Amino acid sequence: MSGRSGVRTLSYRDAIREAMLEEMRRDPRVVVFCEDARFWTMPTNGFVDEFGPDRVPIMPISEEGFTGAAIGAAMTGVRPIVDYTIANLMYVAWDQIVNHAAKNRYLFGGQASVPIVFRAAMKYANATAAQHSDRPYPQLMNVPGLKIVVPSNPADALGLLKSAIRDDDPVVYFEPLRLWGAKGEVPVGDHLVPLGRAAVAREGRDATVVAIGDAVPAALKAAEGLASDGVEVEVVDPRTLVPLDTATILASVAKTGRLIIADPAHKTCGAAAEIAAVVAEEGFASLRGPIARVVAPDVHPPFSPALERLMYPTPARIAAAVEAAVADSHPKELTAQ
Amino acid sequence: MSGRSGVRTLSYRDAIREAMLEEMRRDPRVVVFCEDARFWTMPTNGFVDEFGPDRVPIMPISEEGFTGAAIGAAMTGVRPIVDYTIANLMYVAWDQIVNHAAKNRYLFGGQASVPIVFRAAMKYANATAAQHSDRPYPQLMNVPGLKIVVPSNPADALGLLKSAIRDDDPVVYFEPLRLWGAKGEVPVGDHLVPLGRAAVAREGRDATVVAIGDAVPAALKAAEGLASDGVEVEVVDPRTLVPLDTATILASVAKTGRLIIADPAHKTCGAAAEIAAVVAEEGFASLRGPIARVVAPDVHPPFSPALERLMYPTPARIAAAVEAAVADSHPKELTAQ
Amino acid sequence: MDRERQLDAMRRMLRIRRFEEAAMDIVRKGQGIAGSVHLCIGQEAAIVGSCLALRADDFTVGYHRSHGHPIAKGAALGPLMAELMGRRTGVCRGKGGSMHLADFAVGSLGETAIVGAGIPQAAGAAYGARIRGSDQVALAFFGDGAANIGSFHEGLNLAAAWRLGAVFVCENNLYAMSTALADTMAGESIAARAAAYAMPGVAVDGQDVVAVYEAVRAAVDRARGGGGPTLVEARTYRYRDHAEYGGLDLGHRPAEELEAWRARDPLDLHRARLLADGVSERELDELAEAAAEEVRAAVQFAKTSPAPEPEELLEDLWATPVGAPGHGPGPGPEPASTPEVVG
Amino acid sequence: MDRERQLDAMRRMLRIRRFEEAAMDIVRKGQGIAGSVHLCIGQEAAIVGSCLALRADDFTVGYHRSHGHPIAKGAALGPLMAELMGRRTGVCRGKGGSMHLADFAVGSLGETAIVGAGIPQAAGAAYGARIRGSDQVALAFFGDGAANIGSFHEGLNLAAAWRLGAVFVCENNLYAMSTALADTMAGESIAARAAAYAMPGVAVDGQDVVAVYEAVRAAVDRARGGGGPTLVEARTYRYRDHAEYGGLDLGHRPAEELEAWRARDPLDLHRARLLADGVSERELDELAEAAAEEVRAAVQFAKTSPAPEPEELLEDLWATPVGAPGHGPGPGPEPASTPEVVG
Ligand SMILES: Cc1ncc(C[n+]2csc(CCOP(=O)(O)OP(=O)(O)O)c2C)c(N)n1
Ligand SMILES: Cc1ncc(C[n+]2csc(CCOP(=O)(O)OP(=O)(O)O)c2C)c(N)n1
Ligand SMILES: [Mg+2]
Ligand SMILES: [Mg+2]
Repeated sequence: MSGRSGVRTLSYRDAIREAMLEEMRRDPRVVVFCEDARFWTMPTNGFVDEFGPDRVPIMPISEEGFTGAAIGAAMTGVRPIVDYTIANLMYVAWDQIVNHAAKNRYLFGGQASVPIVFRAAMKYANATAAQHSDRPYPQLMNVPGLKIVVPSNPADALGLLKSAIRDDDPVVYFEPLRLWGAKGEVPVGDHLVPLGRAAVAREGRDATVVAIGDAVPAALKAAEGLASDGVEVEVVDPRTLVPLDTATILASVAKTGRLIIADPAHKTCGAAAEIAAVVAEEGFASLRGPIARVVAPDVHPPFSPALERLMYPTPARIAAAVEAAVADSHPKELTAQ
Repeated sequence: MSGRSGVRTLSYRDAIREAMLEEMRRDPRVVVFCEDARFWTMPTNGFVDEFGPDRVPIMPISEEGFTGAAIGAAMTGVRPIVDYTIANLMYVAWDQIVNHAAKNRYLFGGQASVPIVFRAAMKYANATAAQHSDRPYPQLMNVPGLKIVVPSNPADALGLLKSAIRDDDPVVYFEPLRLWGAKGEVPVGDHLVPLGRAAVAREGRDATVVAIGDAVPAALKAAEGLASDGVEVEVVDPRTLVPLDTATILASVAKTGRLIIADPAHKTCGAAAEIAAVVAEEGFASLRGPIARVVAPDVHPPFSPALERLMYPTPARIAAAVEAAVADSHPKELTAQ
Repeated sequence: MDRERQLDAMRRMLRIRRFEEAAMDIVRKGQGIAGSVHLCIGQEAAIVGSCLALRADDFTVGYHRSHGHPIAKGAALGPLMAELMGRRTGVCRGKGGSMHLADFAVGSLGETAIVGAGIPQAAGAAYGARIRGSDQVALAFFGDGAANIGSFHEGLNLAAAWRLGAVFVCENNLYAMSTALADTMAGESIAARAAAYAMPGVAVDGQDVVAVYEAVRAAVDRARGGGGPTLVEARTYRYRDHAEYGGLDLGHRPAEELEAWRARDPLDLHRARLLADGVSERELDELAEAAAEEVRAAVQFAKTSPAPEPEELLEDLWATPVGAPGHGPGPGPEPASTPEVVG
Repeated sequence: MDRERQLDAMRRMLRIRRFEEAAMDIVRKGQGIAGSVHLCIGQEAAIVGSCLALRADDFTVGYHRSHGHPIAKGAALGPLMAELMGRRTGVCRGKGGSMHLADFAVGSLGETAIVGAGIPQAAGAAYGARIRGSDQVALAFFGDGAANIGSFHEGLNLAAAWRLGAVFVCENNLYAMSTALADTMAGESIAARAAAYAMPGVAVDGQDVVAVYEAVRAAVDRARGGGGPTLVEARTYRYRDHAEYGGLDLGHRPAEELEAWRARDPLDLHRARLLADGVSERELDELAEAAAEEVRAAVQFAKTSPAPEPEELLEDLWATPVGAPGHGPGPGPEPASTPEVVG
């Protein structure tokens, strides 16, 4: 456990807690706005004892109000972590996030800094139905001024949250709740993962799967299975959706010639659409066949687990898309046109 | 002026007014929720005299509240037209629009009907700066359950609004304010334009420009110029963005082999990204070269007209993209792979 | 309250209590209720007293602590229980679950999982009645936690400014999840906030079904008579935790507090009143048994109902189907045999 | 109020009046102010009286009727006028314009174009002071129309629950665009709504700069002393239409009403007071001339300032530039020679 070189095993949830603890110890201006933050169910449970009631205040159910308050505090030197606990609850505060947090620096010609981290746990695949199961990052990707991350493992959850808290711009930090329990190795010491850098989660030459959030473990599972059939899949995890690391994605497609995008968010105007568009614009020459999106259909998450399990990318759906892509593509020598 | 066969000249703004008048006369359950609706600046000016104060109530500045009220009224048999007057103001009501209007039918297993038309004038290119200049339709395209239209001329403004008012689902009706003054011919009589059908605004064999809202007149202007250089551009106006008429777009690209998308909304996860993704998935074989997006850069609309004029698609930007696409494409016989 | 209505009050409270005990049991045994379940046990008088004051064709809008509202409004129990179990026979065909019960057939316009959001919707249902030339009243249920959200302010202001036939019933159970109302509201009472809208605000003993009925009845009469909206604050208490967390106790409330409230259980209080009014033990036991039997039948109905078919995933999104040429809702469902992602 | 501050009040009101007259003139002559311009002429006492009660390092947050707030807080006029004209020397580098003036150097945290949105932001600035161990106070300006929006309710409740050093000043000019307050609020006064938050609420004559100063001063002292927030309603009136529509009169207000308010012009009232207190005509004329000269210089500065360069379009979005590898903000600007779309 000693030294910067070691690693420790943490759950995704504990990695988030650890990141907040480390940054709140480091910087007395980091505060937490979260309903029931002191509650045993929350990663911030116990924080009030160490940091006091001012830095972990009791929140009324007023998302719009306390988001506005976070903006006012941020513009005057405080660094709030605003935890909505359920991503859908951001909608109540949408005006403050989109019209103000995202815009104030630009609107005021650079005078304002809005260093807020907006945490949004996504409860989909938990039978909480349409009003608690959204994956709203595509909506916010269309809003300039917000940086957007979706970590897929504990090490990135820790390193990206610490970077987000230190960033001087608003960062929206999306957490697939079904990953909260996932355990993984995390470097000891001050582990920072830079915003805007993708990770190649697995190398492969035959097809590129760009996977987001909990589609990453699904894609890796699919890749394992395909490897036994001799199909080598490269899995790219963007980690940050804005700014998007298009260079890494384009380089992978240049190598494989085939692109599948796996994302639990809705199809239309989703992150998968943006990634497809970037490659169709900037990487067209390396494409050997159609791009494929393995995403949620454009219906709301239903309550019934029997239906909701059909919504999101699974290893089987991803593998099927890769096989179809490999089958339906033209010889490499024709791609140079 | 007599008979269903005639036409009349109307401005885009008057076409909207006419559509609301006709439908409110036709159906006593159609009502208007709009701040200052009775005000001379509003298309609904004078409505209160004909329809009375109950159907044109005085609105407090409570977008979230009156959107919720519109939903409650809609679920019990009323057909509200909710006019936000400025598209950005929808953000204040986002929870009611996204978590409720879009979801209630699905959430309640088909028991609820939410026949609301949400009108949103987009004031961009009018020096009203970031908080009044958004084009938020891409955000809502990612939300299932909302139908979304962006008329580009007076005839469609009239016919789509009348169809939207009669539709039993929530429809978001976006109006580029800079088109309000544009005049055009409108059929006399009960002119309905079906939701979900694109229009081919100009035919051409060399390149397809899918243009949205006021990018349509810009694209037509670009097409004129290019025609004199012998480049024949086909201009497709989707008119409805959800449900999107992908068949018409794919058929056009199958003919031309080249796709340019012109849209005043922001680039990332925009409507242009979705259209590019659909063609990269379903029309890849007919593409002769990279897809190009002519859209707004991912910064907020600045106040200064000297800067804002650089934001949106112009005939020059569209023409340049078409020329680049024609130059950078491979021979047709190679596309059959 | 006449005798028949008093017995009806007992009947409805028993239905809610037994229904929720059965749901709790299914959750505890892992027999097929997924997701969040928020029980209103302890709050039955506030809910039933309110609904008894309504006409069958009046409307209610509720919130996440949801089961009591449609039951008190008269919904059949089988489809409600089937909904909790995500079956295709559920009142929402399995699309909504516990937090989103709705039964439009009895005027239950649905429960929302977004705190406060139902308040302006109820105002809108009252406005709708005016437009349709009807004298139907709309009643919104919400918790104390909703008193601090913008929808409360905007919904009440709109109803007051438009003089709508709406009634706003706050089930004040003193806590929002683990947060005590006193820590988030400087004002002394929620009812007092009605003054900001020049609206009558009354606080009532939420454990006494007759007291709640009288207060809400006056509000409903006023609403129906064109007198405008009223805010009623019913002081009550939930016996269970915020939600069923597999029996874990959140321990955010002092044990004595819970005991003190249990001592004023709404069903016991009303039973005592009925006995004092000369209703026989036997009659009351028959009521209780009838409610228990209804619930047993509902559980049986739910457990023997089929799950939704995969194609139902794409149904109920739109009244007029997605079918624009070439348009589809995205990749269809895959065979149900597919393994889940392991997070 | 001592003599020096009384003169300062006159000075600041004159600056606002002359600044807005100059802006109006530029708009009318089409000399280069684009977009919406909302003038506060007639409301100067409410604005100046409030800002005089603040310390230089205190904060203000405002709204679309914006010019008076930063001027009263002490901002330099040149960069403000340059902002209205969209010049690169504008206080917001031409990015914000009339509705979004901000001068962080004098504690002006910016004007928002979203009604009510600044209210919780001011509460947050007050919270920020607590975290930073400072006794700075934050004051929010907003109009009567904002009293019906959720942000008002949530912002005031939060400030009260947290006992923040915030002051909420409503410039009640009786109308929201064409809508009379009486038609959208059943309650009798905005100040009375403070009771819902157990917060003091005071209504004051918004035409009397001294009365406003005294009321806001008491609120500021209370805020700085840890006594929590106050709501101050200043009853005032705008002489101009909601916005400058090329001189068109919206005619939604009776002419007599306007005349009655003009008869109590805040500058005239204060000038009379100063004369009665023995200030000489000459001294007052010098104040007036000095303000006029400041404004002439500001207009000169603005008109002779350059427009922003095309590359500035992409600046000021982020503190740490967009620069992820391969990432750009989309198609860059094109040469400024490109023709506009004709709508
Ligand atoms: C707008 C919003 N914020 C937060 C939540 C998360 N949440 C669900 S229930 C709850 C507590 C609600 O308390 P109250 O309104 O008193 O109802 P109760 O649970 O006590 O019946 C919270 C904070 C939510 N669902 N909606
Ligand atoms: C949330 C929101 N709704 C509506 C508008 C459109 N709007 C701009 S100013 C205005 C009237 C505001 O009235 P008030 O708050 O009294 O300020 P005043 O203009 O009278 O100074 C309205 C409705 C807006 N900008 N923001
Ligand atoms: Mg409660
Ligand atoms: Mg006003």
